[in-house]
Amino acid sequence: MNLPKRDEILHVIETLASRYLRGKIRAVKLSMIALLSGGHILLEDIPGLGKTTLALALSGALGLSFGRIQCTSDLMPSDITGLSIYKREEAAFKFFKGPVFNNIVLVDEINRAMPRTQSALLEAMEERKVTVEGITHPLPDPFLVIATQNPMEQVGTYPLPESQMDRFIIRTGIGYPPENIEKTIIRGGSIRDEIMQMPVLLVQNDIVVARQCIRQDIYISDKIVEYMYRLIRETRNNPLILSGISTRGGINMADAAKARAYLEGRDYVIPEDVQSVAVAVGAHRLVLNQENEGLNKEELLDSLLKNIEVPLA
Amino acid sequence: MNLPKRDEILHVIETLASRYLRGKIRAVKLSMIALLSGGHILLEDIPGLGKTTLALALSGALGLSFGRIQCTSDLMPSDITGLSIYKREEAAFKFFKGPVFNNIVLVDEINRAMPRTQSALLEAMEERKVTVEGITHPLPDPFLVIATQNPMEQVGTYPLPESQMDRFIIRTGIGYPPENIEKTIIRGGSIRDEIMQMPVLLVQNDIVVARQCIRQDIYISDKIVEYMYRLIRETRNNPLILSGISTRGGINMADAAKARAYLEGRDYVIPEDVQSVAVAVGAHRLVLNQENEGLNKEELLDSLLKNIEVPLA
Amino acid sequence: MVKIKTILTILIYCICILGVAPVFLYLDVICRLIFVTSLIAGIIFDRKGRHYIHGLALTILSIVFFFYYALRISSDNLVSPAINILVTLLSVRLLTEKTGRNCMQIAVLSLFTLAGSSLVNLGITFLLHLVLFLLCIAVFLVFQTFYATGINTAICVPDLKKIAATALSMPLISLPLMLVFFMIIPRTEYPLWNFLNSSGQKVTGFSEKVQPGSSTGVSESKNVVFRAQSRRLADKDLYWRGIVLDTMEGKTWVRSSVREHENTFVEKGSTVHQTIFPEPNTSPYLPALNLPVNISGVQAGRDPDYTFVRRQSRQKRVKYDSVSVLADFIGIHGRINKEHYLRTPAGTSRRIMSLAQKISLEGTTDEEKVMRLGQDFVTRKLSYTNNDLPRSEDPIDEFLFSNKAGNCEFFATSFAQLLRVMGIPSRLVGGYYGGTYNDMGGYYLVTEDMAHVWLEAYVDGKGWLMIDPSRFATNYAQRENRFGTGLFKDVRLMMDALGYYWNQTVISYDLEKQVQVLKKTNDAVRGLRFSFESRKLIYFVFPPFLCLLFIILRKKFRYTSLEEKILRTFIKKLRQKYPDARYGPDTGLHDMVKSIDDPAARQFVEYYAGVVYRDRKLKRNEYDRLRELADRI
Amino acid sequence: MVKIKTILTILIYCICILGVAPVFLYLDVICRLIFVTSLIAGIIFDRKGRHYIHGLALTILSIVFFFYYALRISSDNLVSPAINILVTLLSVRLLTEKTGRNCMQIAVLSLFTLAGSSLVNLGITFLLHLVLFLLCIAVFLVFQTFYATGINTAICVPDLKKIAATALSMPLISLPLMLVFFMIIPRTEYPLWNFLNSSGQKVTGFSEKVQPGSSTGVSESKNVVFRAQSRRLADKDLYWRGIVLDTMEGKTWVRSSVREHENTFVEKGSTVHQTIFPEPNTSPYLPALNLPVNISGVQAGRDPDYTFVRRQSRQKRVKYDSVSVLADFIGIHGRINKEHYLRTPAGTSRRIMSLAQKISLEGTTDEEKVMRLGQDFVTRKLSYTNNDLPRSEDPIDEFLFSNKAGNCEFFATSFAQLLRVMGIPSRLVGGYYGGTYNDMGGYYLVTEDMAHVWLEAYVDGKGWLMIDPSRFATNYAQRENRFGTGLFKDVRLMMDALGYYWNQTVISYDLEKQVQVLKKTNDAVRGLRFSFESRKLIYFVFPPFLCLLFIILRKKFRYTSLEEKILRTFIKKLRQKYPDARYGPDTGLHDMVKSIDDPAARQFVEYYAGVVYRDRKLKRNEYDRLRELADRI
Repeated sequence: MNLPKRDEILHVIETLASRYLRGKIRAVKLSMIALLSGGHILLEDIPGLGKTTLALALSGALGLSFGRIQCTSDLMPSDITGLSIYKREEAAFKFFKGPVFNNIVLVDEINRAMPRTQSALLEAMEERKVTVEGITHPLPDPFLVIATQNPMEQVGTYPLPESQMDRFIIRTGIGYPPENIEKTIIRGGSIRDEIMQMPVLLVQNDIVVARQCIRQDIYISDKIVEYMYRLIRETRNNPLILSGISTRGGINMADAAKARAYLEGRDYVIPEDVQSVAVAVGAHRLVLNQENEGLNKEELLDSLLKNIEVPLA
Repeated sequence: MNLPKRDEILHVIETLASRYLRGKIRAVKLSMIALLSGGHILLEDIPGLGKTTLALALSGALGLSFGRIQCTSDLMPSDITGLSIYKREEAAFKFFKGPVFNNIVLVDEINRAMPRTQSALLEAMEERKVTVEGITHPLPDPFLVIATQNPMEQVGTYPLPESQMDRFIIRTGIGYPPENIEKTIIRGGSIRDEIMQMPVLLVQNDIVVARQCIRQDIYISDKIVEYMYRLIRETRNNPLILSGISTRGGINMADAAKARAYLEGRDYVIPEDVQSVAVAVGAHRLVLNQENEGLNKEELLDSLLKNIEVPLA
Repeated sequence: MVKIKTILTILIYCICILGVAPVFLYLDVICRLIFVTSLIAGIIFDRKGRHYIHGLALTILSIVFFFYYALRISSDNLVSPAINILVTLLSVRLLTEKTGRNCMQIAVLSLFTLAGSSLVNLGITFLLHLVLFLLCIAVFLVFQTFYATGINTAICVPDLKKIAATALSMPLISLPLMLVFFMIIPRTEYPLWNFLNSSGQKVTGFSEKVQPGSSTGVSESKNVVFRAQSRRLADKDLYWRGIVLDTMEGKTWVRSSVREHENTFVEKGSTVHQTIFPEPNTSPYLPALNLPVNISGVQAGRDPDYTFVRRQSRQKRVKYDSVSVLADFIGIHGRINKEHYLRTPAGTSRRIMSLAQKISLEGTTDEEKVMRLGQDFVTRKLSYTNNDLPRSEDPIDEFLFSNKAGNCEFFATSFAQLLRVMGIPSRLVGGYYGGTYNDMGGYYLVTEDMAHVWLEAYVDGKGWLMIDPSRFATNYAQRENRFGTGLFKDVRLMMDALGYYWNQTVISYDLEKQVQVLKKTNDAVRGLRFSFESRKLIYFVFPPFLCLLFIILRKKFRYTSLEEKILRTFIKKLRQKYPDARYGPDTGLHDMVKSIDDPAARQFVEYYAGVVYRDRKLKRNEYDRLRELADRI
Repeated sequence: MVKIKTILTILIYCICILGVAPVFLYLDVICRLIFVTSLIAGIIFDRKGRHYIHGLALTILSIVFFFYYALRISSDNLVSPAINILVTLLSVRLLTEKTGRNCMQIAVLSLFTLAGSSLVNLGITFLLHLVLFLLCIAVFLVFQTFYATGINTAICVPDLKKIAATALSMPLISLPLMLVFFMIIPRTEYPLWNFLNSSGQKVTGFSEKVQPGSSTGVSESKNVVFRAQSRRLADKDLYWRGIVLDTMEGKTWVRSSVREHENTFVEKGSTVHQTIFPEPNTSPYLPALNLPVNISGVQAGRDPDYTFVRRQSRQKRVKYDSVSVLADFIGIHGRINKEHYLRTPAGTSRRIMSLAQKISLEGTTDEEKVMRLGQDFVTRKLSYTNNDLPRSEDPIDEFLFSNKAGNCEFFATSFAQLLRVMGIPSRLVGGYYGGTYNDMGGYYLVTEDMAHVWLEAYVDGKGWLMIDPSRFATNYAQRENRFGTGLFKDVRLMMDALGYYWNQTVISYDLEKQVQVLKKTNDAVRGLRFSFESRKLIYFVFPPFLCLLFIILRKKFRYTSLEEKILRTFIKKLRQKYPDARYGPDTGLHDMVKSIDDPAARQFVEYYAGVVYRDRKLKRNEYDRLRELADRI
């Protein structure tokens, strides 16, 4: 099988996971899957576990531009998208691009921003363009938003509405690193400087080529689609769940599974691909019933997944 | 019968339903009926079923301009209508048009907006003009608002008051696509890019001509009016229903039936036209009794409709 | 498309009518009125779709009725109030909306009423109502199932037929089982009601006393006394001998308690076998064709005067076989106690005495004297009547000399009394004369009004000679046919034959006895071939029920316009050709033809709709064109 | 979703099993084999969807069976061949495809078989099968309706439940009607089969002759002889008096045909009322608790020795009431014919004679002598046994002096004979001893093996003294509980109680009599409250039927593709080799082999997944390659 650029991408993951982002292999992989399937990723975890490091390392290794938005309750939409300023010398308005005009944008603590600001960001994510004062500015390609969110209920936060959670292809946590690795990390100190100087391992075009390969060459069988569809139907029919995975959720799941197959070096999707992305792709899209809101969506979806027979023949 | 532009419009529906919006033929047809009868449409369904795609495809195919408003709780009326900014060089206020100044406006999650913002939008829809600081700006023609609403009760939403539901000629859901189609969609992936590049199939003037034809040339018989009136009377007398379909509802129903007859290639309305639009036009206008609020309005209206004898002679 | 709700409502009305009909005549007048009113009101309410009477009011009403009748229950009067209660509760239910629950209540109440009716009358109509009831219930329940599962709230006619047919097969399949039950189960011969009130139940007819002049009229009742299966006989032979009255006590003829020892015999003659099915009665005397020589099937003893008396007088439906000889007289070996048969009471009028003396002189032998007396009766121009009978002090005298009109009792007693005065022993014979032959059943039907009295005169050297003085009446030949005429007669006879079969094959069917006979005769296979003519009953059409159905099902006439006319033709054609398409009041024409691949139908609809929904009237040529299109379907 | 066709097929099998089950044990062995084979073959055919046997062959087969059994029909043997015919026809039908028509035929044939079973056994199981059958038929017909109308060929489970529930309500609604039938209809007390073969049907038990030594053993049958409703009594009082044998004819004790005139009386004592329900038998003697003073309910005469003899010995299920006094002796006013009771046959052995003489000398009064004899029996250490009874020329002698083991007959006859030799009048009493008390029903159950013989000795001045010499056996106290123990006993008693209620309330229910009593006592309302405990039967679970249902409902195997086949092989191999790896329906193939270090398995998975998840079909050579890889694991 000839999967273009796969080796290079694997090398990136390898390098990042072994040197710079030890203990975060899962998050790295999922970020790469999101990037390859053209989606965005939502990291939901407490601060200080290396979310920023992850985003920095990723952009550094991929040779992509990096922007960062720290959300606060007084952040305005224009702080993200940029704004037009009248330039007297040119006697015209000039558009100053906001931080969203980067390949990889880290949006820290997205739930601290006001809904209006959130919606401006999400619109940009969805449309891949920004319209300011009637003029539309396209965003760069590839474009990956890594949003982070603190899962704890906090005062002064605006939780993302369910409808907008749907815009992220993947939501995942990072989790504490394994004990040994964490000790090493503690001993080694911050590696922020190292990351700043890490070599570029991939050019921008590689990503585009890989994406194209995934979209066109990875075969997804009817059996796998059926398998996914059964999971989706289960989420729709489950009495605990108010609204299940939508069609868009299904599309995203297929995309992610294909990207995963690509990373695994296969040009076809197997059930394990679906299993390994399903929870990350699907869980945050579920809306639970009022009385069951306390349930862990990941676990719920995982249990549903376990109940579906894997198509073997 | 010579119904101008009918073929072209049918071609649009055909193209959209078969290529871009598979499984959504009903929604496409109803949107077209709303557009042709000069009304607006309210799509009530959970996220991720392709409401945005529908609006985008429609505007793309009809060659109409498209605007989008993502409603949030802090969205201001001026974010919709636009606002005047003082231009120093011209020494005058300049009006920057808001997103409402488009032929097709997608208002996402209208029930998230504050009542004040909602009412500004609804006023614009009704009046087809926007008055800002004393100056009235007419909205383009044709003007179709496609509002979406999440049917689930959610915190921080402002459900549309019954009186304003009346402003939408049609309310409908999209629903999950049929199983087979959904599987194909999942497998095929997102078609957002394709829609962006879809060819324009109709010019703006065609819509205007078609509308005129519907208003003037489609004959609506006394029998049909009687038929509709009996349905309306039933809704007013039914003990389950607090307030039934209003006169405006009746007018809208007749308009929609005429548009449907036009699409079917007839210059007169038959009972089936009424049957096929009645629920979409009428159901959201019903206000049920307190104790019966749980009832499905669509089903209720449908059962009333089934009980009315069709005028055959 | 037919709404299932409508079918259910019609069926529930049928069910309640079938349940109540058998007891209707046994109900209180108030209760009848309530039922009829509720039925009509219920139908009106259902059609209007509103039930004006409040549920609470109905409940209170039910309770009132319940207590009203419950208080009247006593040990003597048990069944009637219970049935009245059932029917009033049913009536009240009829006024409510026909929800599933209420329908079930109505069905159950009807069922209980029908079951209760078996206490009142366990006749053929019960079976009939039962079968129809079960059929209706079955159909009702199947439709109820459809309705409850909500699969289709309306249903097209062919489906309707299929469903109804299968539903009907359900009770039919249980028929063999019912037959088995009827085979292995002997039944009580009585409706319980009769049991509880047996003192008042007695089939009258011939009486054990004859006293002319005691009443002004006689029974004209058509109540059946017995049925006698036999070959067809000449009318003149149809004397059914019941009892012999040999003693005069005052003016009353009775049967003396002491039997004279007479050595009687019957000459050989034409023998007639009869199987007689009496209606239950308390009389111990077993009527049979004159002269019965042997009766078997019940324990009965034969008196020397050929009166058969039952040993145990149980009120049970029995049958017995009789062998009779069509003989005119009973022969006597030896002598009889003449004195016993010549005793006359004191106070015989002088006119009678002189008449007797006169006729005695006319004849020499006893036989001649009897003949002379008969001739005298004829010349006297006595007439037969059942009305305005003589009621004076000496009714016989009045009958013979002044009134000259009387019934059989007068003829017989006067003749017998004259004979005794003349020195010829005589005695009265009570029984029945006549009988309507039922060709269908092959039996004679004898009713109460056929009760008759004749006499026997002892002629030396011959024996007891039978004489019916009523024959000497001037209007004897005109005695009317007693069973009506024409169609009415036919219907009554048919109904009677059915009831007869019912009794014969079902009610009085005693398998145990049959099997014992079977064992004795070792003739097993033949013995087990019972003729279940009762099967025919199923084909029997119950007219009022059908009438009702007909009325309900009748289409209403309406004024029809040209459009309606052509439309009706079209839909009829379409339904014939495409029974599976969607029809129904909620279906437009375009929807009807949508699923049908028929260009003519489509063209018709296009054309027709183009006229009708443009508010135009159909022109004649357009009508013709549409007609043509409809014909092409 | 469940296919209606499947439901129908399952139901039709249930129906035919329910129809045949009650007669199964009465069938020929061939016929049983045919039925079971056809049933299994039919099920297999239905599951494979092919019916291998041709219709014509089946028809010929049916005709052959029909003639085979039809030729065996005779007047003596009527029911059995008919039922065999029905079952073979049914069996043949089972082999055909289950089309609507065939299903109907099967249902009707089953129905006839079930109806026919009532000729064989009209017991409680018949009712049970009937109820289940009707339920199945109702559900079947409703689904048939759905199937025939083609509305849904498959149906989801909640709908299924709804439909089944409504269908089940159909027979239930007819229950009140059935109750009415049971109320107004007295039944035959016998299955017809018994009628037809009554000569062979006889409940044995106590015999009318006692001849010790005539057989080596006695009846151990648990057949019920009678049930006696009474209060609970002490075990020692449970002597059921049947017959008195007063004469020795040679070595045999019989009842003399001439009754001695004795002026007997019973002293006042504890009175026990019993209502006795004997199983049908031909014995004219009516057993009742010792001493019965009065028996009512059947026409019976009391002999002076308190033997009750039925006047008419009809084979009919009867019941009678008995009043007994728990007395030890029958008093005598005046004298008895001592000579009659002292007669002994010639040839009494010398040992017996000398024993009698010895004991005679020991006592002075009769009473004392009797006591001495008893003491002698005790010291003799005789033991009670039902097996290996003495069978020599003089069994009494053998029993007393050498064998010293015997049953009640030996004890009683030897004691009685000794008494007679000693000059004390004695006679045997045959009857039953013991009884299992059924707490549920409140009655004693007496079975054939409880038949017992004791004796009565005449003591001057007192009367007939009752003595049970069996009590003198050394092992008397050990006579075992005759009705099993533990759970089994409970179940048997429960079943018996149910059957008892069935007989009491349904079979021997005589409404006519009830109503007559009702009229007399004027106590109408109370009299109409019947206890229909038989209602409980509906809850009774019919275990074999349920088992069958379960078996039928089990999932069927499906056609397997090449992929499934190789996959199954692979997983089987893998499981054998690596039982600890992850398996399960939620585990993909890659996951399975991930933790296993087996290159062949990995290769297999890579190869296999590459085919299957590319939506390709496995080619033959690929299959072989995979096979090879699987073998290498």
